[in-house]
Amino acid sequence: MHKIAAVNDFVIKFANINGTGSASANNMFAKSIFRSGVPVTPKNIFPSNIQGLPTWYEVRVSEKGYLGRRGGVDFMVATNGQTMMQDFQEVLPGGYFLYDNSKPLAPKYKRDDIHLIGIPLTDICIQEYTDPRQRQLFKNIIYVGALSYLLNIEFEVFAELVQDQFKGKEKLITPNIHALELGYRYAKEYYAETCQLKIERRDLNQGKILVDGNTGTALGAIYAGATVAGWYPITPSTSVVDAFEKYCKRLRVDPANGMNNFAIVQAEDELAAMGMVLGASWNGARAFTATSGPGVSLMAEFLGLAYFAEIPGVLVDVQRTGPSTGMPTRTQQSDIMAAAYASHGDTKHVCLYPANPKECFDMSFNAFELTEYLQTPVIILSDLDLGMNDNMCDAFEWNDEIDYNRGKVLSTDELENLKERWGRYLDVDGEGIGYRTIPGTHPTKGSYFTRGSSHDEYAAYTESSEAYVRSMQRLEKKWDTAKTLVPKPNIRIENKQSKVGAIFFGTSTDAAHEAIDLMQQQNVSVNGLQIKAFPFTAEVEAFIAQHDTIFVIEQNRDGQMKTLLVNELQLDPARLTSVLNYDGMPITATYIVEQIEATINQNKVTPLQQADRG
Amino acid sequence: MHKIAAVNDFVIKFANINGTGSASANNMFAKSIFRSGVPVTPKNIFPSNIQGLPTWYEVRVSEKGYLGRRGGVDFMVATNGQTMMQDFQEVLPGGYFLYDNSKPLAPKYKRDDIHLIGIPLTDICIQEYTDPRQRQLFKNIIYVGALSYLLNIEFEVFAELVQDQFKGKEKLITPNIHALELGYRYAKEYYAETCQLKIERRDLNQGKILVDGNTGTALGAIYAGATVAGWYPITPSTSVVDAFEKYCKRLRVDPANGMNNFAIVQAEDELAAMGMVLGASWNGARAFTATSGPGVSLMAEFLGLAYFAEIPGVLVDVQRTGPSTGMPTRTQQSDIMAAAYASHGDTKHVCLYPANPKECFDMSFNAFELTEYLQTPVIILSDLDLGMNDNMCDAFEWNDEIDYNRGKVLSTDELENLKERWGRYLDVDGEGIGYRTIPGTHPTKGSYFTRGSSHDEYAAYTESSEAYVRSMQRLEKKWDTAKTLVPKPNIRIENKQSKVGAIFFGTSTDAAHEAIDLMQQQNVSVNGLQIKAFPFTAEVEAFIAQHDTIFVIEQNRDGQMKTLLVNELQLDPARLTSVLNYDGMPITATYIVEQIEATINQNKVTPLQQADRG
Amino acid sequence: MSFIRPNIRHPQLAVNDLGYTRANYEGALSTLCAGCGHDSISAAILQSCFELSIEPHKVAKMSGIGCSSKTPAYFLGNSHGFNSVHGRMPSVATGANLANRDLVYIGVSGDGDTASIGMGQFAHVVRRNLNMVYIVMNNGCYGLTKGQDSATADRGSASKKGIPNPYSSIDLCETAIQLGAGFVARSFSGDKEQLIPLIKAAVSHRGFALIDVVSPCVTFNNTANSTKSYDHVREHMNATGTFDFVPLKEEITTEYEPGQTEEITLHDGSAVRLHKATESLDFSSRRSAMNEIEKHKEKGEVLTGLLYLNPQTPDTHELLGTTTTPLNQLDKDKLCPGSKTLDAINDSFR
Amino acid sequence: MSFIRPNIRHPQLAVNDLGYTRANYEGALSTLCAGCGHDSISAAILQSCFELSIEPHKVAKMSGIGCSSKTPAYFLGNSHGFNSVHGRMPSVATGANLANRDLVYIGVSGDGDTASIGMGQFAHVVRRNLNMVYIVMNNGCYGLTKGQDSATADRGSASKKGIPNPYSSIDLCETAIQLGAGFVARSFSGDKEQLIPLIKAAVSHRGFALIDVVSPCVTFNNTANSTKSYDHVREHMNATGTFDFVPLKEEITTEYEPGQTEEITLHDGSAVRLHKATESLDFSSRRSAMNEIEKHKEKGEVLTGLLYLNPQTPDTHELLGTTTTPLNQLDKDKLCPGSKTLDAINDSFR
Ligand SMILES: Cc1ncc(C[n+]2csc(CCOP(=O)(O)OP(=O)(O)O)c2C)c(N)n1
Ligand SMILES: Cc1ncc(C[n+]2csc(CCOP(=O)(O)OP(=O)(O)O)c2C)c(N)n1
Ligand code: SF4
Ligand code: SF4
Ligand SMILES: [Mg+2]
Ligand SMILES: [Mg+2]
Repeated sequence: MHKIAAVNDFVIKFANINGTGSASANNMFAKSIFRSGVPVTPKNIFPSNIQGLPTWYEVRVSEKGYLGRRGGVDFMVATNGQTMMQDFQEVLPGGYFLYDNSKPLAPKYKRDDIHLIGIPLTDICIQEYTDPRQRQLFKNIIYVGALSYLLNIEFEVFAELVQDQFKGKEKLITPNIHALELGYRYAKEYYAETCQLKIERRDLNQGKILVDGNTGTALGAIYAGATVAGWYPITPSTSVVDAFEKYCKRLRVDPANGMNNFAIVQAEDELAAMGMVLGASWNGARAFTATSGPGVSLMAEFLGLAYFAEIPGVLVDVQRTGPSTGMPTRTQQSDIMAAAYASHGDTKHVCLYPANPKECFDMSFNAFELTEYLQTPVIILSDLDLGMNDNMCDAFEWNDEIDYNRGKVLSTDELENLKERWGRYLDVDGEGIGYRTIPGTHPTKGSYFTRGSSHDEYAAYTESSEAYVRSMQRLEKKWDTAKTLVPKPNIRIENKQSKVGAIFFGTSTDAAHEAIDLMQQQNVSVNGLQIKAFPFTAEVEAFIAQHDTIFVIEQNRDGQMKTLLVNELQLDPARLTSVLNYDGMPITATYIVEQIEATINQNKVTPLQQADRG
Repeated sequence: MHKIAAVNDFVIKFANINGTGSASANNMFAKSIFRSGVPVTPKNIFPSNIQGLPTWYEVRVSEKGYLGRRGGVDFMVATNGQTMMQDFQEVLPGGYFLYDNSKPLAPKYKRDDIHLIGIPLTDICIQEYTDPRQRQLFKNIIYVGALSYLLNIEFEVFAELVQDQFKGKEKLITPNIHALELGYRYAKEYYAETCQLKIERRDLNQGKILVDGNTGTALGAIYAGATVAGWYPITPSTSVVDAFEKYCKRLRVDPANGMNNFAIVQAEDELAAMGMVLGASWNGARAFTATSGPGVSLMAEFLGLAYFAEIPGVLVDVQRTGPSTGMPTRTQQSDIMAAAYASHGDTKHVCLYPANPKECFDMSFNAFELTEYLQTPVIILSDLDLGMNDNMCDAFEWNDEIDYNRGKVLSTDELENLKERWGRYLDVDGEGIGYRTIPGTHPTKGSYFTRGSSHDEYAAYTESSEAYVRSMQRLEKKWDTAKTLVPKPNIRIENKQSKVGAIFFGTSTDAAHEAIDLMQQQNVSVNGLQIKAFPFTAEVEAFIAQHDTIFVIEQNRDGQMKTLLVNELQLDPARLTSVLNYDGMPITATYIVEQIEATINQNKVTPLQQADRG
Repeated sequence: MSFIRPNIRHPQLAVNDLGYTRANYEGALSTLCAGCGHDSISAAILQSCFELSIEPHKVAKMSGIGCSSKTPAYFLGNSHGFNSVHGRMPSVATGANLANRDLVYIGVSGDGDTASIGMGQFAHVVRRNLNMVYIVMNNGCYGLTKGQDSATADRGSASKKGIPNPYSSIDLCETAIQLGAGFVARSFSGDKEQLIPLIKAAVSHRGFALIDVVSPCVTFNNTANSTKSYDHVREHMNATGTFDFVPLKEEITTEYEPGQTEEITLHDGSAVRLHKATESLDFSSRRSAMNEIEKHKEKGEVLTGLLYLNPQTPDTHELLGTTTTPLNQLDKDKLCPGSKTLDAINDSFR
Repeated sequence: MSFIRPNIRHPQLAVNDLGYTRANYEGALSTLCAGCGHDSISAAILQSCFELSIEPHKVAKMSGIGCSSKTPAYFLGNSHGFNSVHGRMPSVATGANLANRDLVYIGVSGDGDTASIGMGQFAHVVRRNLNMVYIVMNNGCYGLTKGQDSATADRGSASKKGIPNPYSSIDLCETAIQLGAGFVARSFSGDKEQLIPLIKAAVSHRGFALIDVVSPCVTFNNTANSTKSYDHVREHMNATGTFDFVPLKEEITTEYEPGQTEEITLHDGSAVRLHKATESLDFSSRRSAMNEIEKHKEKGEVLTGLLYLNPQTPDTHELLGTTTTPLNQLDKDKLCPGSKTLDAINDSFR
């Protein structure tokens, strides 16, 4: 019988029940591969519930460094009776199915194209442990131990991981290592030659880290000097603020007096969260909030205020599957329009689209710089896939020389020495951005009234048509300035001659790059561009101009980024072909290739069909 | 000296202070012209405040039936000292300036190209009245009386108007008529031959009415059988619900028991208002709310729920100048995008764009029919200009034969006789619309769970990718169905050969038609299309296909309708040239002509410039 | 996953006056954590409706978002349910009720859903006295988003995270009493004896009836330092008295010790009979109720049971003067004034 | 249009301790209706800040939307102002305060702004005890949108429209007391003598200070059947007592009749001296305050003056443990952990 054989290139999936402690065991597994120097991409597929429902953990191992989702399962670790049949079916022919054989498999589990690996997890636990909680927890560690043997992962790597994990709770180390050994030994005894999937040590992860995007965003905010966070819990954004708090407590507590150089307030809802951000930013602090789709909808009114009254503020939108409550624990890139054009009236907002935790970190810093310089809100659009999963990327970097650019803020001295009459909304530099003042700066100069109603250059209330139009036109000028300041795209030219280009952003990036490689292997050269920001910079426009056929790869139904491109750059929509995946699971390279090749070959696309990505 | 001379074709403007009773006098003036059988368009230009600030009332008289704003002032009635100089300047050369000459005009009022008409309003009032409130109120009536003489409006028309107005308060009739006479007599005595602007009786208003759009919308809701309104006050939408309440109290109180066949609740905010609408619609009543931009922003989350859970509901957005609080008492068509794509995730909403009170009435009825048939919210986008100003239009019509179409709702019998398993979200008819049930209908059949989270055909919660995609695709199918059901555009072919078309909607319509006439007079044939709904029907697509150059006329900065057209019909934006007016004042035909001719002549547009519309 | 279905099924299952068994009032399997207080409340709602012989299809279940707000899927499967958006159930329930005044509206919400994001809507549905039962499954935390403190967490109480809540807590019963609710009670998910008659009385009460039920979150807030843990509530619970619900048809024989037992007749003719534990509480006095709640709080106790009852408050429909036929049952004849009338209206615009 | 500027300007205008005249505390011309209660409150705020010798630029004026929310433009023209969106001032004020704890935050709101759309935010800013003065210009109606009833309109009160309000009203003072505010007072725009010392004390109080000021809307709600009209309030107003504000530097000589006069020292060392009109009110007891308010309401009276005072409640910053330097003044050195630390953090992700 065929056996899938591969070194450092396979997908293993764990089927568990949430709330049973599998998460930390599975994380340890992924990290063991990372520490073996082999690129790895774990993805959590979890329910919108707390305990007792099916949850999966899908780990892709790729020596070539492909970090997108691959699809297909080579090795299944099936510990959840509720989904066992479905998990059983999902294994690719020639693949492996690890299960708890304390009870024999029911006869309906019949496939002769896959390899069964039975480990009596329950029996071992009953034998070894008396405490029921321990019996449950160590089951997970035992299968990880078995995998160490089966996949040839150095046992020492696990030993070290256990040590790191239980730093401070040392007495847990020995039992965990013991449990690993139980699994290892059992596998060795009964499945010595079974598995042809192997991990071999490499040194491919130099300078890399394995971390979730939300942590990257949070650290970026810390390094950017954000001091105020107002927020409201919502999956998958909650861990942005959790991480911010965690690191603030480590890094921002004044050693002299134990007091906090930060303030985090759990608001009563998202409207309040955004209000806090605007109040704090108006008052000269760097402030942010994090939310997901429903929160963005609720913040629309405040975002319009910030646009029109020109108040900074950073909003992190960790997107999930919409509309409405949708699938709160599934991923999507579907708040693109809601963010870019949030609020009534003529409004548009600067958006950043990070693709990995490093970009989360960098763009989080960027966001604070931009929002203060441009005096307009900046929205970071991450998503569940990036935010809540560990993603491999370059280590975070910080240049100690860089100073914060707080934008056009008048100091006490500058106010004192003002020669001309100051106007909050006067466009002194021709950039469309006025000079602002922070309350309390000067006893007699620089006070003004901030309002969402129409105002003139001196911040006075006005119902003058002319004054209104002037300010709306200046906001357009500011928008043009923004185009020159936001991060430029990442361009990849496979072939200068090629007239086919692919545009992608955020978590479609890794899969898109892999797809470009795959197509190149078939001698189809596709150039690539990763959008990093809205509004689009000149480079985006130029790239589109240089290619006849452009694919826009995104994870939503309506081709929202395409809409932005068409609308903002006044492009013929016929020039852009959408490649859309919106089923809540991260997009795969195979799917992209299928879609693009279908178009190239037949010059015909069926973008709204859902592909089989087995 | 030149005198503007015209019969039934001029603009007269009243400059007043709000809270001084000028509104009803000015309304009476406009109505007198209407009753003289001459088309008239009054527009209120009022501040966002209650008392003591400048307010204007601009009346266009047009025998040709042009109902858009014209711009320019032929006759100014200046009773407000605060703005007198500005009002003085605004009069066109050869025009007339009526002022209170109880005190002599200051020397700075120097123009030798206009005609001064001094009426000692204050002196007359001091002489005639002792009560200070009367002195203030009757001032307005006196100048109306003077206008009756100056413009040759039959005095009997006013006498009748006064009688109608004070029905039930008869003792006010004589003093008002007396005040009119005071003005009439003074003008006759001192300004016998001064004014060359004349009203001559015609019979052009047969079958017409003069009414504000919000009343039309409210009456449409009454006739559509709406029973529940949840709302929150906001200018310029408040009068929709005020009118609904007024007519409900007249028409919907059960004569048998004095009880209300309706329920209107002033909500605590717009979120609650929308929630009430959805709750009531879900439960089988026709329900609506009315709001303006800020309210639409606040309703975004609920609109997404309604889209995804497929709940009917009518939202009337009477637009005002945004963004944020903007200019709350000025008009704009700038919630086009906010309404069409409200909410996070992939969402889109059916929108209707009435252009006059008659369309408000009809579309209000349409909206209820559509929302129930399509099981998705329907948004009516009116604006301040239409909603709060009296607009001349055809009389409201109702066909008693028409029955309400409540859409796919299963009755008790239908449930009883169901042959197959019923699924709330099963697409039985291939229209993308399932059969719904109303709570309480059947003891054991038809209950289901409504939710904004992902659900399968049987309304069960699901995190299945496939089920999610199926429902998102079905919603697309429903969208296609909507295209066949929404009102078709109004098309005007000036010349079948012409390759130039103009697209407009809502309150840009009247001005656009006038502009087409003006251009035709210069032998430029432009065909016109008035959009009535989103999504766009096939006729819109065909019209665009038939023309090489298309102008999209709208009253916002960002060309929002153009964006919808480009995105929804996948058009090359280069084919559509925006004609944009967004200064808060209604667009004029002259401005449109200027913009279109500039493009036609120079093949170059500067759409974001504000034109001088003197 | 925990199961609220009964495990044993007798062939001779008890039936209620409608001939329905408990099974007719069951819902889907619960997906909450084993031991979650919310499941007990679901069971109590189910039991109450069964015993009250309410026709399931005459009940509409309304909720927001949260573990608590999921529960309507787990009881009364033959009733329509509406799981709306976070914190906005009150407005959806208001709309639904306006459309059909004849159904029984049972709203279920969480403390996050009600006291944080929903605070405004809660206050306003109370002051309009909407005819509904509003049950808060109050665990002092946000279960579904993993245990953050909610606005009902007592100052100083600490959840699994271990950090004492610094803020003043919102007492929803006091808020409701202050804003004019006619029926206000507090209970505990672990006290079925108290909860079931309270729910029955709340359903029978016409107008807004709040039951704030302390309902421990076993996963995030059942800690030693939490004031919403099973242990804490059991130890510090102090009932205003015991409570019987006397359905209409049962003959009401008045035989109680004077001073301590009070009987109040509800709008629908049924009655509640209260055996007061404390004489200082006057159930008909808002001031007394608030005073009593605060007094117990000062002692670190949770006062449970009925706190305030005024069976005579007019509900939203009475305040609005709505007709007795449900609005959703009025047909075109009743609603549409017809073309003649429109002609007259047109004339008024001339 | 009414003018709150004084009409007479002496060359020897009074100056305060900072050397400022009243003119330094003036704002733009008011555009409210002549006689609007709000203008009197603006004048009282202006006067209080002048007399307290607060540096105008150390004050931040926050508001929502409404006639009332416009007023910050009409006083303290040398202070920054923020006219935010309807009902959401509390969150904006919270953010502002988090960023700089050293300013004086004066929030102005309307009853619609606070008790309707803003009810949730109001409740939560109270329970966090944000250090601010929150003044509600309470006219029982929506002035700016032409007179609809607000949620503070008393049941039965009728505005110009003539229809008695059917709903239960929200008493913001009771709400604030219940939710833990440390300073709660009610006043009347027509009673400068009472209002000015209250504002001064509220500014001096550290933590959340609510002053709910009945402020008649002359245009829409000054009718014979309104309980928020000038006449009604004048006739039914009953003060808890008279009230002196004693600034820090004045020597506090304790000489009052025992039992009836009480002196409470505020956080900043200044004091309030209360000459109680009723012995039954204990200013330090929440229960007593609520009881007293309710008792007066039952009699149809409006209880004004200080209602509750606890000068010791920790404000948001104390609850959060924020550093004493305003956060907006911390520089990169304090805030940015630097590249070395980042290396260590990176290592933890390996
Ligand atoms: C607008 C919005 N914000 C945030 C969330 C995320 N969310 C889901 S449930 C919940 C809190 C639930 O707490 P509670 O109401 O107390 O219910 P419990 O889970 O404790 O029963 C939150 C914040 C959401 N669904 N919608
Ligand atoms: C989101 C939103 N909804 C509605 C409005 C319209 N609006 C402006 S002021 C106001 C009510 C004002 O009442 P209140 O706060 O009592 O102030 P007052 O004018 O009585 O002083 C309303 C509803 C708005 N500006 N924004
Ligand atoms: S998390 Fe808490 S509230 Fe949610 S189901 Fe589990 S125990 Fe119940
Ligand atoms: S409308 Fe009322 S609240 Fe507004 S300014 Fe006039 S009197 Fe004051
Ligand atoms: Mg909870
Ligand atoms: Mg008010």
